[in-house]
Formats: sequence, C-alpha cells, structure tokens
Amino acid sequence: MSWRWMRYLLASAMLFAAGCGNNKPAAQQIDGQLRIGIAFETLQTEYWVASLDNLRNELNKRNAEIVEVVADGDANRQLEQVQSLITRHVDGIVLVPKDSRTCVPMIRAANKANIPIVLYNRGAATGAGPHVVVVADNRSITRATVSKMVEVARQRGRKLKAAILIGDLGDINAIERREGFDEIVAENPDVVEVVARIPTEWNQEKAFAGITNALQANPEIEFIFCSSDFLFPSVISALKSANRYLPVNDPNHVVLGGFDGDATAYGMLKEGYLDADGVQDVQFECQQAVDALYKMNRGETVDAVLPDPGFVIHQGNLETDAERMWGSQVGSHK
Amino acid sequence: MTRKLVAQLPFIVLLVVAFTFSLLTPKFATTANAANLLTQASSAAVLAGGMSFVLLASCIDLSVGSQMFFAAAVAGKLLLAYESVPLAIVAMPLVGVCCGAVHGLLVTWAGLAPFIATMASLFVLRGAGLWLTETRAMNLPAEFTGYADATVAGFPLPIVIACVTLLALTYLHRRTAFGRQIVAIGHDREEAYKAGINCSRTIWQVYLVSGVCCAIAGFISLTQLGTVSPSFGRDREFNAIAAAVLGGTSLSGGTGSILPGAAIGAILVTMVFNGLNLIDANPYTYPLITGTVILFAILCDAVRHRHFATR
Amino acid sequence: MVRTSSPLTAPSRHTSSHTPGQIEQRSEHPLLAALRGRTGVFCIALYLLCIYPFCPELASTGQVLAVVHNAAPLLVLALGQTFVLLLGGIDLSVSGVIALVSIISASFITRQWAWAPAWTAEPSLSIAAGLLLGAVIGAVHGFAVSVLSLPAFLVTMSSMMILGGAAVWITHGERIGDLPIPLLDAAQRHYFGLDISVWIAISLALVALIVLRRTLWGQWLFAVGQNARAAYLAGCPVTWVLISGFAWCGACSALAALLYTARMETASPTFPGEILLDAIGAAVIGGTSLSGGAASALGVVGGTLAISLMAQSLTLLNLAHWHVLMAKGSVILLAAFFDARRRAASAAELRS
Amino acid sequence: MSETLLACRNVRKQFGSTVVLNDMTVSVPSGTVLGLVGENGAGKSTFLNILGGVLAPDGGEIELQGRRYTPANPIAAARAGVRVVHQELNLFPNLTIAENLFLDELPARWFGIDRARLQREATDMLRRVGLRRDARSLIRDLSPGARQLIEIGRALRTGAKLIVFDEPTTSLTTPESEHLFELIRELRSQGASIIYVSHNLSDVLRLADNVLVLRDGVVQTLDAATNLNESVLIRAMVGREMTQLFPRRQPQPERREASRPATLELRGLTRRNCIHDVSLRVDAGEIVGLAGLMGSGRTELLKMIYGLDATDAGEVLVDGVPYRRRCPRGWIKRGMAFVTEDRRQDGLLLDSNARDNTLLASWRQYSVGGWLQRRRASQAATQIQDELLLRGDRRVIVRRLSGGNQQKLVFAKWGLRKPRILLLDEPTRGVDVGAKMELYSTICRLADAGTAVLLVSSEQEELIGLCDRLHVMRSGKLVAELQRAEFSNEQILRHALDPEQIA
Repeated sequence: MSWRWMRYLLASAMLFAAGCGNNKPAAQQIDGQLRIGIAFETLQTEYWVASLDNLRNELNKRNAEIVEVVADGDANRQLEQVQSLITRHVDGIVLVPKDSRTCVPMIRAANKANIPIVLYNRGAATGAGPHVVVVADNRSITRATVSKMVEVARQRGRKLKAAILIGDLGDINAIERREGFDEIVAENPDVVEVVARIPTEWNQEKAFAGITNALQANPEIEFIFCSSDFLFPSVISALKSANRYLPVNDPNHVVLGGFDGDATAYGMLKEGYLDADGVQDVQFECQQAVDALYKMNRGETVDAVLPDPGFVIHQGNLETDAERMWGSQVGSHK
Repeated sequence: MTRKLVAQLPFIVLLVVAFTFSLLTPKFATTANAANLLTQASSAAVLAGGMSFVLLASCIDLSVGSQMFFAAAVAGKLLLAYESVPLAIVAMPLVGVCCGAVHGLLVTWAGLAPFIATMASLFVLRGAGLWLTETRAMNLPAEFTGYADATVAGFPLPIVIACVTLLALTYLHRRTAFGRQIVAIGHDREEAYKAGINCSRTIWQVYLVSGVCCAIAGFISLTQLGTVSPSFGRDREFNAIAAAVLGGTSLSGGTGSILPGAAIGAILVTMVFNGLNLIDANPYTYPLITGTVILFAILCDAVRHRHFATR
Repeated sequence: MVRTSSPLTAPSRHTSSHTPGQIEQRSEHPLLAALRGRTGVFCIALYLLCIYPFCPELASTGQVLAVVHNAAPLLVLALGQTFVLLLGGIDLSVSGVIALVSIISASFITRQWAWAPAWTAEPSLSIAAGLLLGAVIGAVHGFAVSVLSLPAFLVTMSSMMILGGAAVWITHGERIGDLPIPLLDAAQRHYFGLDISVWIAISLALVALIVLRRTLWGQWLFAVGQNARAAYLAGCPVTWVLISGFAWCGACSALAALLYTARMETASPTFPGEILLDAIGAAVIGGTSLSGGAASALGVVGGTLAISLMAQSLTLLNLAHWHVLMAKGSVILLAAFFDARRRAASAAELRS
Repeated sequence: MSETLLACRNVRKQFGSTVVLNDMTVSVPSGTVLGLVGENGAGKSTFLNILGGVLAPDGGEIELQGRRYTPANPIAAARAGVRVVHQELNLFPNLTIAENLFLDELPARWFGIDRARLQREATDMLRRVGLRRDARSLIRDLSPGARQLIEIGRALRTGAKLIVFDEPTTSLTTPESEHLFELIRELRSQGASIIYVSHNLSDVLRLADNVLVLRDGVVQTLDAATNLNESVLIRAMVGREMTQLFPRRQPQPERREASRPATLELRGLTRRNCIHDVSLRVDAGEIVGLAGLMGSGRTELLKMIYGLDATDAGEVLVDGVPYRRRCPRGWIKRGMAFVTEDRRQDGLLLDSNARDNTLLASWRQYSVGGWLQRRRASQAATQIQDELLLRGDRRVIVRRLSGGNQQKLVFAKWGLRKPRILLLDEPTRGVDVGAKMELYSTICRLADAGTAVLLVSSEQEELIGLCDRLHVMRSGKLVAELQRAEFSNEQILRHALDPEQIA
C-alpha cells in the first residue's frame, strides 16, 4: 500500500513545487510591445479566415506578439482557452464568441483581470460587463441586400416563390439576418412569397440536403437568400443538378442573394450568376478592433459598439466597388 | 414460415414507410423524388454495404465517418495543390485502404476490442483531417463536382457507383472463399480457427474492404457537396449501422446480406429524412428520429437473433 | 460489453472469453506487478518531465489551477464511466445526457415552460430533478444491458443520438442563457482558492473510493465485473448491480452537465462528442480495465489530471485543436493496447 | 502392409500437479482399427487432444510414419493427415453442406469459388457417408445425426492417414451406425488407420482389430479384440483395489422414516428430451451419489434443481416445502450450495485474492447496512481457509493457485455459509491426490454435521467410498438405486451402460 501513496505524493509535490517557484511569465516582455490574444470560435468559413489574416496584419503593423487559439465550435473549450490567455498575462483579447451568451463569463473573467477585450463580429448578451463590440449591422445590410434582390424580382412582374437558408439559431447574426430578410419580404408581399425555410446550423451537408429537397418539393422556387456565402457551393450544386443554375440575364434565372462577400460570391458576381451580396468590410472591422484595444490599453475610453455599415454589391456597382470587397483580394483558397 | 417472413421484414418495412409518406404528401411518390432519393441514398448504401461486411465478421467500424473525412481532406489537398482530378480520385481509395489496414492491425495484431479501436480512431482520423484542412472549408473545382451530375447510360453516376460497389461486395460475400470464411468467423471465431481458417488475416482484409467502401462513399458525397467542410462525414457511422441492421445483418455476426439487405436499409434511412423534409417536419426532430430508428433496428435485431438462434 | 450478456447464458461469444487484468488495490502485489498496474499515471509523470522544458509556463500556479479547474467536471464524468467500465460495459451516451439534463434543468429554473410544476422554480429542486433524470436514463441503459442482454455500446450509442436529438428538439437549437445571477454566483464561489466544482469533484472521488473499497455494493460491482456468472451463482443480484452501475454513470453525467452549465452560464442543447474521449481516456489511463473487473478511484483522479494536463500543455505549445484530438485518441489506443497485452498475458496463464 | 503408422512412446501429460497421461506407449499399424475404451477422466480425451494438436505432451514422443509428429495446432495436425472427429460438432449453421465440408480449401476459379467442382466433390462425399441430402442445403436445417455424418465427412477428405472417432454414434440411428462401420472397414482396407473411442463396448469389439483399455492415464491392457470380451473389458476398466482410503463415516443410523419430510426431495422433475421424471430424496447428514456416463443428464439435473435451467414439470422440496421460483439467490437463502463442474468459469473470481473468493457468497452477512465489516470478514475467511488446509500464498490472485487450492476455495466459499444442502458436480476433477483426500474429509465432516449432500461424480471409487446411497442415471432417467452394501464397480457400470449390451 505504502508504495502507491508515496508515488502520488511525489508526483503532486513536484508539480506544485515547480508551480509556486515560478510565477513570472517566462517570455520577457519588450517594453511597449503588447501581447494580444486572438480567440476564434471556428475557421470553418472563408470569412473567418480572412478576418484572422487581417487581424494578424493589423497587429504585425504594431509588431505585437500574437497568441492564437481556435475552439472549433466548443464553447467550453473557448472558455478554457480564454482563461489560459488571461493566465498568460496577455495585454488584450480579440474574441469571436460561439454565441452571445457563452461569452459572458469570458468577458467577466477578462474584466476581473482588467485585460481589455474586444468582441469581433458577434455581440454579447446583456449584463456582460464593460467590453467593446465591433460588429456589422447584419439586419440593415441584409435589408439592403434583399431589397436589391426584390428590385431584380420585380422586373419579372410576377410573384416569385422564395427560400431562405438560415444559419445556426444560437448565433445572433444568423437571427438578425433572418429577421432582416423577413422584414423586406413582408414589405413586398406582391413580389415574393416564402415557401421554404431551411435551417443549416452552418453545416454544409444539412444545407445541401435541405435545399435539394426544397427544390424537389416546390420546383418553382426562383428566389434564394443564403445567410452566408459559405453555403453557396451546396446551393450551386443543388441548382446544377436541377439544371437551374442560370446567369442573371436568363429569363428563368433564380434570383440569388448572399452575405459576407467572400471569394465564391465574388466569383459568382463576376460570372453573372449572383444578383446581390451583403459585404462586411473586414479590413475596416479589424482595424477598428485593434485600434480599440490599443486605446483601451492606453487608458482612453472607447464607445461600446463600433458599427460597420458594410455595403451591398450587385451587378450594377460591381466594377466600381469590387476592390472594397475583401473576397476579391483573397482568391478562393491559397 | 415465420423465418421467411422475418427474412423479408426489411422490404416490408420499406414499403410501409414509402406508403405512409406518399399518403402524407403527393410530392413524395414522384419519379423525380425517387431519383433524388436514390442519389442521396447512394453514398449511404455504399457505407451500409461496408458496415454489413464488418458486422458479418462480428466486428464493428465506428470510424467510417472520419475515414470519409480524412480521405476527402487528402483528395481536397491534392486537388488544390496539383489541380489534377484523376490523382485525387485515385488517392481516395488508397487512403481508405491504409486506414482499413491500420484498423485491421489494431484489432488482430494488437488484440484491441473492435469498437474501442475504431472509436479511438474516429477521433484520431477526424483530428488528422482537420490538420490537413486546418479546419477551413475547401471549395473544390468544378470538374470534380461535375461528377455528381454526370450520367452513365442515363443513370446518375452516384447510383451507378453504388450499384457496382454493392454488386462487388455481394460477389465477395456469396461467391468467394473469403466471403464464406467471414460468415464462419462471424458465427464463432474459435470454431472457425479450429476449422483451419486464418482468422487474423481474414478480419484484417475485412477492415480493408470497409476502408475502401468509406473512400467510395466519401467520393460520392464529396462530389455532391462540392466542398470539404470540417463537419464532413460526421455521425455517418450511426446511419450506416442502422441501415445495415435494418437490412437484416445481425449485430452478433454470421447472418446478413449486402445487396438486398444493406441497400434496402440505406434507402429506408434516407427515405425517412427525405420524407420528413418533404412534409416540412420540424427539422430539429431529425437527430431524435435518427436515434429512434437506430434503437428500433437494434431491438428488432435482438429479437430476431434470440428468436432464430442459429445454433 | 458485459462479458456475460445475461447471467443465465454462458458468457456471450463475441467478447473475449478471458477474464480481465489485475486489480491493484484489491490484492497486495509484488512490487513489479503494482508498477505494471499503474502504467497509465506513471507514463504521464514521465510525459510531464519531458514537456516541461518546452513550455515552462506550464509550471506557473495560474496554469496548475487552470488544469485542476478544467479537470473537475471531467473527473465527475470519468468516475461515472469507471463504474460502467468496471462492469465490463461502456457508456457512450455521455454527451447526450449532458445536453438533455442541462436543457431541462435550465428550462425549469428559468421557467421556460408554463406547464412546469411550481416546485421547479426552486433551483435546488430543479438540480435534484436533473440528477434524478440522469440516474433514470442510466438505469434504463442498465436494464437494456442486463435484462434484454443488448450490447452496452450499442444501447448507449443510440441513446446518445436520441437524448441529443431530444435536447435540440426541445429548444429548437437555441441555448438557454438567462440563468438567475444569484444561482450563478453561488455556483462559482471559491473556497480556499478552488472553485466549488473542484470540491464537488473531489468529494465525489472520495465517495467512489469508499464505495469501491468499503461497501457491499462495491464488492458486488467488482464480482459482476470480473465474472458475472460466478457472481450470479454465488447469489449476487447481478441484474440490480448492473442497473445501479449504469444509473450511477447517468447521475454522474447529469452532475457534470450541471457543472458545465454553471461554468458557461448557458445550457446548450449540443455538446461535442469529444468529451467521451476524455472521460474514457481518464478512466483507462487510471488503470480501469476495458474488459471489466479492474478499477481504482484514485487511479481515475490521476488519469483525469493527466488528460487535463496534456490538453493544457498542448494548448500552451500553440498546438491546434486537431493535435489535441489526435493525441487523446492515440493515448486511448495506447492504454487499450496495454490493457489487451495484460489480458493476453493472464489468459496465457489460464490456458497453461 | 502393416508397417506402423503411429508410434507413441511413454507419452506423458499433467495439468498442474495431477498426472493425466502417464507413460503411454502404443503403436498403431496402418490399415488397422484400434479401439480405445476407459472411464470418464481416464485420459482418453487428453490423448485425443494431443493427437489432434490441441494440447502438447509434457514427455515422451510420437512418430507418424517414422517422422516426429508435433502438431502446433489443429490445422497442422489435419495437414499431417491426422483427422479428429470430436463429439461436439464444429459446423457453421448458415453455410451450406458443401461449404462446411471444404471450408478451409474451397476450390478457386479466377478469384471466385468453383461452384461446379465444389458441388461434385461434396455430393460424392455425401454418398460415401451415406447421407441423401442436396449438398446445397444449409446445415441449420439438418438433424443432429446428419450433422454428425457431415463432421465425419470432413475427416474423410483426401490425405487422411489416421482418423480418430470420439463417440461418433451417440446421435446416430442404428442404420446410420451400421453405415459408419461399413465406411470404417472400407477405410481400413484402403490402408488408413482408425482410432475408435466409444462407451459402446460391443461396437468396439465388433470393429476393432485390437483394443486398448486406459485407466488413470495408464495403459491397462492392449490386446487383440478376438481374445477379449465385455466383462474382461469392464473389469480392466474399473478393477482396481480401493487404494485411496476414505475417511471413516459413522454408520448412518436407520432413522430415516418416510414420515419425516426429507431435507431435499425431487418429485417427478422433467425437462423435454433431457430429464425424465426424476424423483429422489436426500436426508440431513446423508450423502447420495449420482453415477452415470457423460451426457446421462446428471449435470443438467443439478442445474435444474439450482434454477439455472428451466423445468417442464415436477418440483423441488426443501423440508417438504416446494420452492417454485427457483433462482440461486433464493436457494442460497434456503441454505443450498452448488459446487459447479467448471470452477474457473462458474466458481471463482480468477483475478481476486483468496479472501475475496472465500467471501464471494457471504458479503451480505459481513456488512451492516451496506457497510462492510472487513476485519470480521477477513478473520472468518482466514479461519475457514485454515480449516480446509488451504496452502500457497493467500495474497496472490487465485489464477496462479493449483487446482486443489482453487477447489478448496470454492468449498470455503460455500462452507462459510454453513449450507444445509450441498450439490457437488465432479468436486475433485483436476485435483491432485493429496487435495482430494482433504476434500473428501471436508465433505464427510459437512455430512456428519447434518448437511444433505447430492454428489455427482465420474470416479467410481469416490462414489463407493463416500456415498450412503447411490442412484445410477442413464439418458435422463434414474435406472437403479444401490445401497452401500451392494456397491461394486461392475454393478455401477452395468447399470450405466445400455442394458441390452450386457447379455
């Protein structure tokens, strides 16, 4: 019996001794250079990849030391990762939370360690304590995009059947985009009638099965809004197998609309298949986030919400606004 | 007489489910929906066929979903790096064979329980796939995704691939010594050893077959989806087991069939979702229904097994 | 799966017919065998030594506290899984039970449902209801395994799907977040520098230690786990023992659900399946045999710390989530390999 | 023509400390039939397993056609031409007859099976064996007799030099048996050698050229069949002086009046085609023996009493009170104990130490409200273990103890509960002589203390030495009851074998 107890004591004693003896973070700190932690929920879509790249550029400009962690959709792991960032004494955190509620304890922990925290692209629920949010106004961008789509639909002169691919209902942005879509559709009952609402939970396979069956159930769908461009590949292959993926000027072209403004959308726009796409100005948002962090670090006050108006790109303003669209720079995938 | 009835049970259940759905919604019983259903069911059928093979030898392979994902990740990387579609198409079965070989070694040489080995490799292969794709969705070029809509002699390519694979599996099962020895091993591994069968080598080959089936199913799904997303192939193993068991393959090995059985099982599982979708059932009930279908499959296998104890 | 599918029939054919590996605290072993019994925790201590130079930050008190903090709910899960592994079965339904229990308890507490009975408003009763629900689900698993003699991993696999599906269906995928603040503060209070969840986990480990060593139930768990037929012939209530073992695992999953919910201040209807990997890995590294009959509560505590330490150190090395996934999977394969080798060795003695 | 095919020189085999085959020397010329007879446990099945490659001998060597013959496993033995037809069949029900016959060497065509050739070969094999069934029908639809013939067919495949038949006629009808004898004579004329093991002495005498009688692992007699007859065989099989002394039993006073209810009474126990209307009674302090051959239903009877197998009719009474819902926990409460035949599988926790095995059946007595009184339990365990003279290290796991000590632990487990009724199934199988004596004294001590003992054993002198009364069982029926005065080996064996055999 004694041998086993002795070994446990040995192991734990060694662990604690090392722990107490060494409290100072090992990496020395070049004065003025900040260590910034970036906590992303997922890199599943091109939008997130582009955001991460832009954040890195902004931080490299200020030669900050970057610590990146990705939670791959697990809120509990993200909480553990944020706590480990805090214990590594970072000077600021850019957080892309899985959803508006699970980030509340993270924000509270950051505030307790008085580390400035900026939420990127997704806001937090009420009562989370002081933090800054850089977020695109999903509702207004969606309203602008869908009204552009309605304009195109109105030229058909008949009522079109519409379908919407909804994102993960736990994600504030997905809900705001759905509400934006519903508001515009409600305002133009004569032009558009929603016949299919397809929940995708940001999962490609569910999107593909949903849209294929929806086209199967009512083949006369001619108006599809995608809550995120990353779902477009599934929509394209579904339309192709029903051979209804037709250019804009074709009489029975299916009116398509998206959100994010990634490279796929840019490609579709250029080839003339996509009618309108709500774009989140990634460079602008990243710059805002990093500036906010540095200001807070210097003790200046920053207002709580930094909105990104974003803009709608469509066949009309394609040539003029193309460069402002981040999807055009990045290319489909390196 | 009851033995015949039970043998035909999968087919009867299929007809009953088809009938109820066609009552519920006229859109169901159309030829277009039938074609759409079969195309969707093709990748599930190939997986169910591979799973039946493994179940016949009274083993299990929980990592089929992750094998699909890993193979798809490798193909995606090759496609984007070398832009050559044939290379990617050839690479997938190779990856399947390698995964199958490793699983076979774990179960035979290392002596691990099949479900522990394949459950652990479920996560390892998912991790490996994520490593390859760095959890980023990879959009595949048009020539690759074109295969989804290609047709061979009028039939959609996925259905043709599925039929060819299932025919080959049935031939292996019924017409070759390898197939007959698997049935013997599935019945009783000790007795098969005494009868002079090299059990380890045969079971190792079974996992190779399962690996290849995963690669083929991965190819079919990949062409349909057009992109390698991090959640590709997730939870496909549950549907495969349900399809195989609903098709009449027993969980304790030795009995079961690939062509009529697994195919019917796969179509049945896919039909349930296709039908639900058409009647606009609340989409959040799908995982609940999958679980119930699997439980129903396990229960009817237990009843069938105990009622017709083959010994 | 339980070696004897049902006490009445001979041990079920397709599981290995040899009885399992050693019990290290059940019998005094010569030094070497005791060492072999503890391979798991021993090689993790080795791992600790060689990882230290690469990430010295690991040794700061903050990180150590983080490791212990993260390990708490996992320890509760591992202790539940240990009892089921001890019986020769396995419980894959962990992520389903966590999702459903957290959703239902949270819905009761935040009065989501009008029809909920009045007493559910009282948080402590809702928490008790959640634990009871977990125990009942576990008991159903035990019933299916013992009386219906279904394979344990298939029963729990399909119940994972059903329970997870039910959770998603109940809330339509949405999370329940507005938990009462006083309750959350209570759940996150620190005693002597450690979170309340850590104390809960430690006390559960003590309970498990006492049950396995000092109680009649513990003896029966070991007997049924080693040789259910001999236990049945000797008068052990095998069916009741199996049902209670699975019920304990269900209740532990429910307790872990409540801890996670309190920690994240949100009840989420989906829970990643990888938690199963950690729970089984912790139990197996802690010396629990995969074929039943061998387990030690202290070992599981060591195993859980090992898994949490590994995950933390890999994150500190800026390795991505997929490396952690592959590392955990390989650790389980390694531990299962050791277990299979030990069983093969003792089986060889059986045949000689 | 008759050069020796198989030559065994002082083959020896022992399990732990018990010698099962001791210095066995025999040579089988090719083209002859060797009859092999002996009691249960005389070492017959061990010898067959050594020939069949399942076990390896501990001493001596075997030569097949002049070359050393050491098969590593059954496959190697079959390839060397030694084919063993086991009693329990080794067939796969959901495969066809043809596939079962040639499972390990299915004829190949490109990479499929050459169905035509397989069908041809299977059909002529079925004709040889005398089974008129289509080679494509599945095994599961066949009768036990037909399955036995197919098992024999598997052994007759090409290249069979030595064929060993182990009790082949148990499930065959008389015409099928006759056809088998024809087949064996035909094989003998083709130069193959046969070893024929059976309890049916008249068949052995009709078939065999010479007969070997095995007792306690030693070759008792080896002689041509012509100058042997059944009574000589029986005497050779059993005739040995009472070497083992049995503890003195106080003479049982004739106090067993029919009026007082027996401690254990069976009334008309029946189970379809297994046990037919068995009735017997066992009084306190009495040891009743159950003799009979392997497969006569003795173990099944004990299982039915203990509630492990279902019963179709009849009841079991304790002190005159019937106990319907028979399950082990219920019986243990009523003071019954059951020492099973296979202690490793049913009786012991092989990975626990001696103390846990001893206390396995009585933890409830040593716990208060679920809390174990470990000290009191350990003392009781150590005390009973000393009582039973348990040797060896008590801390090490039971797997590493000798057969004798393991059986003592099983007795200690039940002894701790002070049972009123004790069912024993082959209590001293695989136990060394020393431990046997100690177990016998334990059984007698328990009986003298008032326990009703029902003893099933295949060792005749054990039954004769220990029992007050003896029932002989044959194919599920009690065929004879012998009092202590009438006990004799021949008498028991005569009743155990088929009456018509013994003229």
